[in-house]
Amino acid sequence: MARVLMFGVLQDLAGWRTREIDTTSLSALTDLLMTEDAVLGERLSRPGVFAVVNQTMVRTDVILAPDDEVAFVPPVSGG
Amino acid sequence: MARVLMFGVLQDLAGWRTREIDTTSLSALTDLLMTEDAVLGERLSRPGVFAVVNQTMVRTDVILAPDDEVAFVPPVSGG
Amino acid sequence: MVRLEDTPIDPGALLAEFVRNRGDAGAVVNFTGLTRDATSGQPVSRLTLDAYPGWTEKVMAELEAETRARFDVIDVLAVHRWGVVEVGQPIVFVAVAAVHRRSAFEAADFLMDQLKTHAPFWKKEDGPDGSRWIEARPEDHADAARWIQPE
Amino acid sequence: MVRLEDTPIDPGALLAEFVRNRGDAGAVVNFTGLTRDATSGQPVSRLTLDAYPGWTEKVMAELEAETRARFDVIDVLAVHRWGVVEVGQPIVFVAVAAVHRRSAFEAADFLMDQLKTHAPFWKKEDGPDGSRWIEARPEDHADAARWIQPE
Repeated sequence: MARVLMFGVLQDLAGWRTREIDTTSLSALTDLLMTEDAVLGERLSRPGVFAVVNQTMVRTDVILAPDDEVAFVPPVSGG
Repeated sequence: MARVLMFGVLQDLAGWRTREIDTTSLSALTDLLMTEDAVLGERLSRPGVFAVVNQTMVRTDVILAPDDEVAFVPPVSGG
Repeated sequence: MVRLEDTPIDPGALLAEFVRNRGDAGAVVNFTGLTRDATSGQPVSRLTLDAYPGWTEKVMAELEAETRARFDVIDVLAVHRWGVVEVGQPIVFVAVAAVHRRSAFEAADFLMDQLKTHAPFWKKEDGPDGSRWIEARPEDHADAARWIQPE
Repeated sequence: MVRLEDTPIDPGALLAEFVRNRGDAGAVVNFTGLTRDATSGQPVSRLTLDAYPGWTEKVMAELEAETRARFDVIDVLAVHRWGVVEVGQPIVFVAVAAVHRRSAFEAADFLMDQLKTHAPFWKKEDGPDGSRWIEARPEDHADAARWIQPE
């Protein structure tokens, strides 16, 4: 079970911030989320939306172990 | 009697900050100060040393009326 | 040092502490960002800043380290709010101490540009027409691009 | 606003007051100048700043007005000490409020360069070898020259 987090507009679209999801890879997780929710899925596939696995931004697929933390983050707007 | 003020290093060289001096023009005042004190006089003639008459910097000779205030100021070093 | 705060931040107290006993530094430059009552002409009643505690501080610390590496500075502090921030309240406080003021100005300017475009914060504005999520402005990206050095 | 102070200035209190109720401004940039314990490798035990009360404020106000005319800013404050200033103590505090941070940074930077090269202050440093009067450094004049616009 990976711990999945949504931030900013993604949390509003998903309707949740944190879920435990049974998955084996980032691509499998993303496919599952897109199938579940097309609106969220479209947003996740936009440029500037990234996955952060165990607090490191990733740009390729990665294997997910149980207890891994996967966050989906939209473009930032600090300060 | 003009009120004459010295600032910064000029005050240290002159040994005074304020004096009342009987004079009719800035050039006459400067000549008097140079005659009185050659070391101060040399410093007053250096580039970057200016006269401020009634709180306005002057670069030419001016007539001085009684109650005029004349300050001699060296190059600044603020903040 | 970087700090992520979920309660109001006090720029006066932060600056007072930062300038204390700084016989080594001649120059302290501070930037304080405040919630504005309008963006692009739209009224804003309050702001909500989302953050990712843990990762947000990690990225802020990387940006601080890059600032220290690029500029000749003595100390750097970056404090960022998250949560609900009322209009007129501080969102971010950055301070840089240096021997000379040019380095202090440049380092504070650089760090703010980096925070605006890279620090993990997500901003939602509440106004009369509801809420909307904001992204960094084109000007923010242009500001940040000023610092890109040729390879 | 400009102020000439003959008693210690408190940057924290000045910033707290300056940022209060600023729903109109998104950005406040502050510069605080402090007495350093050394200049060009020479130890400094304390500093004496001479000023010409009346004329000094008049010139400071002219420099403030020039800053407001050149940059898109909401508010400007410049507070300058004179008299004896111990090492590590503040000499000058400048704050600028603006809608966007670029204007605030540039205006504060500009005003400091002008104060350093044009404000009527004369600085004497006391050290182990006695006292010496200081003039603006060549770097200060170079910094100020950055702002000269072609006619």
